[in-house]
Amino acid sequence: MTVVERVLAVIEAHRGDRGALLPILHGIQAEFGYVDQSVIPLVAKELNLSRADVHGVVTFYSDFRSEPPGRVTVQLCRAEACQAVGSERLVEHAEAAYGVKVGQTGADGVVTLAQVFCLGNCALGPAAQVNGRLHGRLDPARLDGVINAEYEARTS
Amino acid sequence: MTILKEPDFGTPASTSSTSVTVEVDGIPVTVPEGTSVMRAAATSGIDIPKLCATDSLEPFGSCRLCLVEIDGRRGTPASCTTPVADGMKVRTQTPRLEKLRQGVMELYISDHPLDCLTCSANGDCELQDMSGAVGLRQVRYGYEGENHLSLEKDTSNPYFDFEPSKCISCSRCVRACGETQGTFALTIEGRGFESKVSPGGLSFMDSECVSCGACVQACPTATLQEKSVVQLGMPSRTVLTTCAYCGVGCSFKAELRGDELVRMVPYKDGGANEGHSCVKGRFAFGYATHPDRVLSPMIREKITDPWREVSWEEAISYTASRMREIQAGHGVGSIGGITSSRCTNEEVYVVQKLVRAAFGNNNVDTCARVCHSPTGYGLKQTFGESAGTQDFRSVAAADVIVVIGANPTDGHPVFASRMKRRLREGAKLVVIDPRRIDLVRSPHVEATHHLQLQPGTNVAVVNAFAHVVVTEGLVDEAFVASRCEGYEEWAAFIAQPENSPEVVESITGVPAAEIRAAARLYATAGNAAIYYGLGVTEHSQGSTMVMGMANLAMATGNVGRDGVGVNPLRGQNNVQGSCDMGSFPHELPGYRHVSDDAVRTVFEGVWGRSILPTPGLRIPNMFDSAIAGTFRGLFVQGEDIAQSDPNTAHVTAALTAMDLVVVQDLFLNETSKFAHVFLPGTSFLEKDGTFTNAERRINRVRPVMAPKTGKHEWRIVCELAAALGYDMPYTHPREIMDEIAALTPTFAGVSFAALDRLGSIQWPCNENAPTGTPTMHVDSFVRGKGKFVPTSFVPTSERTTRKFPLILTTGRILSQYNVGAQTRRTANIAWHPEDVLEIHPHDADVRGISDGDSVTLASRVGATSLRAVLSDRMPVGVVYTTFHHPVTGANVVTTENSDWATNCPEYKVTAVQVALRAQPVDAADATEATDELAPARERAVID
Amino acid sequence: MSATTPPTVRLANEIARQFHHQPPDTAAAAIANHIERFWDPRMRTDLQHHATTAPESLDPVALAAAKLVGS
Amino acid sequence: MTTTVYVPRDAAALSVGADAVAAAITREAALAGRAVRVVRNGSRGMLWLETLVEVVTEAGRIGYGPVTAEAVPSLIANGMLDGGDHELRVGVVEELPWFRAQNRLCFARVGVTDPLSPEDYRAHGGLTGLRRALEIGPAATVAEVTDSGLRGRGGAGFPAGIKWKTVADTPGELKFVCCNADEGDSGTFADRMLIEGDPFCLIEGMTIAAFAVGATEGYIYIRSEYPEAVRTFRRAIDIAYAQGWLGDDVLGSGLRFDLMVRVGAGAYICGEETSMLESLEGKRGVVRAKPPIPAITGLFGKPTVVNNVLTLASVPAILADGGAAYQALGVQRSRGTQVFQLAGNIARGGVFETAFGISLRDLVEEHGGGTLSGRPVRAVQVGGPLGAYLPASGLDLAMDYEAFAEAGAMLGHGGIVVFDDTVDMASMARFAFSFCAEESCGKCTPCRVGAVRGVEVIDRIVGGEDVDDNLALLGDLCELMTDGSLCAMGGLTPNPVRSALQHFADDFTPRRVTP
Repeated sequence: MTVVERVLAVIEAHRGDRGALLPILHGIQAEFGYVDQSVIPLVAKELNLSRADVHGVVTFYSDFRSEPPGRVTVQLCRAEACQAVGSERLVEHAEAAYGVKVGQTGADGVVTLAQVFCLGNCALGPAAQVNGRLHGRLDPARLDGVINAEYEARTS
Repeated sequence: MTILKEPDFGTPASTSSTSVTVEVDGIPVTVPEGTSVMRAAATSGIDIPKLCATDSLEPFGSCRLCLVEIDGRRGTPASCTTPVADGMKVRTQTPRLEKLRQGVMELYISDHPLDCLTCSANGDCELQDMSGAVGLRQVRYGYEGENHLSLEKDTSNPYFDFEPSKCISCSRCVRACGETQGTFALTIEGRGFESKVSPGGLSFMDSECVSCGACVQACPTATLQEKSVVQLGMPSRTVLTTCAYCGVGCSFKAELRGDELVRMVPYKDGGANEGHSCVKGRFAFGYATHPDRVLSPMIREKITDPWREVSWEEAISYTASRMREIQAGHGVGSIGGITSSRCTNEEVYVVQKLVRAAFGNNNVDTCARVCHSPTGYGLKQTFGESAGTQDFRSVAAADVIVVIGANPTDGHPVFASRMKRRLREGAKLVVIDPRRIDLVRSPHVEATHHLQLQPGTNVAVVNAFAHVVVTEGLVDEAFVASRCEGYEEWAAFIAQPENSPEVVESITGVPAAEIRAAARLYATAGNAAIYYGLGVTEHSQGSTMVMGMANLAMATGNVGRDGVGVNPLRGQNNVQGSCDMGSFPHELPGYRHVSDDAVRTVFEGVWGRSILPTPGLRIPNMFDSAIAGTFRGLFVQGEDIAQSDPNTAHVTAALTAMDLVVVQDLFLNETSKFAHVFLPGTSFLEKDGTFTNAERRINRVRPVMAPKTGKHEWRIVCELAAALGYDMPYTHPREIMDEIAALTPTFAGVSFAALDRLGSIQWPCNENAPTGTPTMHVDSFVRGKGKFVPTSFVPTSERTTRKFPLILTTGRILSQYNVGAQTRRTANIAWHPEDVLEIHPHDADVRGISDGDSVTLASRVGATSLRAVLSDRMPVGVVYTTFHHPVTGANVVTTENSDWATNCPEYKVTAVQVALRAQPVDAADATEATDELAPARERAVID
Repeated sequence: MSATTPPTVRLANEIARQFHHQPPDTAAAAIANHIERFWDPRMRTDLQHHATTAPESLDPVALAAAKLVGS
Repeated sequence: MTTTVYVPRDAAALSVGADAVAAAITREAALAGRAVRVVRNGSRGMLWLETLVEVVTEAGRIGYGPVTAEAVPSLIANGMLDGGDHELRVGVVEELPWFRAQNRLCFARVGVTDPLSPEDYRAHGGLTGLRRALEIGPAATVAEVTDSGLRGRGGAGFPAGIKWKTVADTPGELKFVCCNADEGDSGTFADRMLIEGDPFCLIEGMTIAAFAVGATEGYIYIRSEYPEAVRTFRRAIDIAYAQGWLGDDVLGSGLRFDLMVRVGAGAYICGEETSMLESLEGKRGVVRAKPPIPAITGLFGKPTVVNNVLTLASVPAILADGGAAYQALGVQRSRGTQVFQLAGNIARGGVFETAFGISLRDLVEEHGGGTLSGRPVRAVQVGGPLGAYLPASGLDLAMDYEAFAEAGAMLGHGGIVVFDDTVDMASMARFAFSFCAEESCGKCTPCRVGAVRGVEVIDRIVGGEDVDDNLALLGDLCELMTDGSLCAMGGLTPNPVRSALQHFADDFTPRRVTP
């Protein structure tokens, strides 16, 4: 399938939904890993929106990436409850260990480090979501273990 | 006057009829329910500080400067988003509010360049004003914090710059683009502190922006600023006038610095546009001072001679003496005149008077002949008045809008914005057009039905609508019984099976079910309004179609109130006015037939000359007569007939055959190639008079500058009349209007003084309607009873064949205007450098044509070449082009067919063949070829 | 339509096509009325001339109308 | 004989290996030749015990926790499947003091049942409320909710019955019920646990709301940070349709109600009801000015009920047992129960549902067991990132809306985040601003620009730069944000800042400028 066909398939799945832009953008990100600039005009046309409308929405929500992510996406919680149990130390560790700042993807395309404010695991912090899976009671060693496991799962 | 600043009440007016009384700072004020506290305060003369609020946009509540205290309410609500309640007590100035407002301004200024003294908006900046208003004295945050000062300026638009470092994120531009213009080309990108205005992540020029100027208008700072203001500085005085492009007739503030026009700003109190504009009226006025303009009169004996600049006296006496010579040799009827829909009512009136009183015949016609003459005919026959039924505002009350043969977003953009706003509010849309125009589907607007009919089958479709109405019991019986006549005969005709959707399906190509559904929607809407354009009139059955629409509206009771009607979208700024002024050879001003003795007697009494009781020659008849040798002298006011009228070869032959052709125009146009006298005309910026727009609204045109030619056009005509021995001793155009008013019952109450007082007047304006008539035919039709006229569908004789298998239809594009004489002399050329041929991918494919290929377009009468653009807007079998560039010669191929009743040319249906050009020519070759073929090629449609 | 057809004949024939759905007498009267209201007298004369000299060039209803038109 | 073993499927449990535990139990039981049925329940809310495995015995459901996959062989070897003793054995779960001290209304079924079992749901009193509503009619349903004194659990505490009545009284062919499950406040997770642990309860609550106000469509807006909740709720909706609990003819009553899940996209502000509506409409989640209120002009401009998860989840019980029973719980104008969430640096974190009026100290020290680190409690933030910081000395506050308001704090969504004495309160105040700067929708000036300036001003204060002037400026900024902001995001951000300044002024004294 071409990119256009894949995008249209996502849109088709939400045809008739009210205000379907967010579900469609989620669908596109699930399909491609990110929302490429080039799909914006197509989405706009199909939903009868202006491309500026779509651009405004894509840039408002922090979930929508404009670049492909690394193999392992780590979302570290930095909200208060996790801060209370040392999330900032975990962030420092991750930045140092993987050579990326929060908000960046490593040049080798392995790890994308992102911050998130609250994963709803506030009694078991510090928490992180790694490739969509929630982990609690993290410390540097446990985090490394999780990242390694995810990396292996993605590459094997 | 000095610079005109319109009051800004902050939020739009409430339309409620219930009023409430509140107290603002101790002052009682009574306002309609739903009014904001801010507007109520402004009404009582108290300006609450504001930045994100402006009365052209819905309240937004983002800047938080307009906070007030209200007794009994917690906190400090924003006055823009808080509606008044009866008995409310509001305080707008307290120490607490003062501190909060200073706090807000402190935040703004902490992220704003400190270059007020060198800023182009200095003196016209709301941020600057508010700093003063709230008494900001210091910015304790300093200027070293996070900021947006290094954002890059976008200068891509030819008319305005976008300087995001000065942006205060009030979203006024974004909201104006959506709410006012309806394009949604702007958004806020990002969020939080990173929120910034963005044309969809692109440059302005690459974005969806249509350059209407609404964002520039809305911007409270210098972020969006006209380049002309940056270059020339802030204007210092205002002249209120009227746009001279399309029939919408927008009111503008011409803003000058000294005697230099800096910018045109749409006027909020303009009845037609209510503060909105399009790229042409707002920005494309540079042609008025273009070096191509001719400023001195010129004459020559023969058209092969070079032009010779002469004095006005010489030019006029030369013209007069040659006119008299011709009449002496060939009879009184051997000369005539053509009036212009580009000129003022007063200028037009004196030309038709020149013809009728000084020439002594009725050989006067106008360029409306080739565009909306069927409107005049059709609406006169059915309703009794040759004009649209509504004002533009009426569209806001429509529940169903039917657009037939019109492309408002390109042709009448400011009205289109009003229409789109109503559609976004939920009104339903039916588009009847061969082409998928933008209205069919564009951001936030979608037609319920698009009837993509075969060109030339309008009447079949409208008959099928009426058939459904009559046979399905959808007739408004009460309306028909009390208001109309001829119903029984018409109903019997329309109910015949030949008019059923099922039968016409094979003719129109529109599925019967679609027609039935659309007809039911129209008939059961509540308020259903028809808007139409040249896709209705420029057909062999143009007049029939106009009557067909009138029949449909009467049968469903959709005439005579807000939100309904039959509404022509007029092409030129003063088509309505030029027709009103007696420009047709069979009618005196006010659409009264020359055979009416009583009317003639009135005119003869005032004019002091007898008027012929028989119609004169229409434009095509003039040409025929010229070739036959009985018509030999022509005065042409501002119309390029050699370029715009059909059958160019025939036109040029006629012009060549004449002894005297007098052209009055801004530029040496195609017609002037055949002229003996050239009388330089004035641009709208120099004119003093009135234009009448498509809603019968008479607007003042006020001079922004003195005539560059040294003479007003009306005066030229008067002097010519005098030289012919007939005095028209006006000293000012207001006297001309006074005469029009005295002679024309529908204009009885119109005068320059009344216009200055009321702003504008929609005729009829007389004792019965002293402030004019927004909606016509309210209690009864102008002709008494509305008349049903059977409208039999007769196919055009233009047919596709094996040799000419495609149908060509034409239209226009937003940035250009008509034959482009004006817009091509402005930066608007950037948006539309060439006309292209839109062709369906299937039609292109079978001909081996790819997107961008150069193709030949040939009809039975001619051929031209242009670039192909593959487009699924077209149905298979139909191709489309615009006619803005003479080089394209789009109308070389159109035929001589015309509307049976009015001779309006059938520009919209031409059988053609399209083929890939063997060898694509480069631009230079194309230009050369054009010059050679100019007379044959440069022919286009005027509307 | 041939380019050599006289303009008044062409016009009259075009008008006639619009009235074909009506009985010939009614149609002719309507066409004659239209011509009287909208045509310059010299065009009427020209039409009448063709009606006499080349009646075959005119649609029968147009021909009938031409005969009704006052000059 | 088959032994039933409960292993939670709640995201918090999964985050510490519940799936692996379940797999290990299945595997080890098979090795031991024991027939087991592993039921994936919701969490009991004693999150420090996760993974809390429960074994059904004649004595009741015996708990073991925290269980790891590694510990399973030893547990089974030690007779866990028969309730045998082990160092991880905590006893009969429902008899644990922590559990017994609660009054579970909203959470009555959470952790008890299989969340996706309609049979379980019915067996535990599910659908009683809806059936009663259908019986008494829309007006009486609204009245019941009004009488119960139920107030919105999202934070603002607006009486639910009044909101419903407004929607019911606003004419319109199309009305909506929207459930705000954009639970973004740090320290709160009760919504998530309910969605994952008893989704049918929420579906029932939304259906009752729809019936009461005349709505035909419902949306639940779940934040994207809760993928497990999204999955569970989608499955629950599918099951509900199959059971005839949703759709064209709910429970054969002729009621039509369709329910859809919408997933947020990483914007805290979408927990604000108007920006949630914007987001549901597919737009930027920018706050709308009120009026108009959503009850009249809500989703797509139609009358709309917007309620929080726990508000709607309280409704079935209110209808089932009557508003009066609910009203009997709580104190003053805070009626019924509140689901408190103990989080952060706390020994025993989790959900604790009880009637309003319990003291903060009881929650933190008695039930929560003090800090996880074992160090003294220094500060407690109640009500999420926009809530005030209370010092250890101020924990005797009663947990009800009015008492908190009086103390300049707010109960919010009932989240309680505990910090030990290592916390730097200036940096927490700074964080409050930087969180606001990160998550502000960007519409109003005080929030958009003020938050950024707030960070800068605090940096200057702790950097020793014009301290008095900057403290004054900070005060003015807080006042401006409080009084001038468009919504609660900017309006409440000064809460943590001011409270930190008030109670922990020492932390704001100049120090080395952090690089």
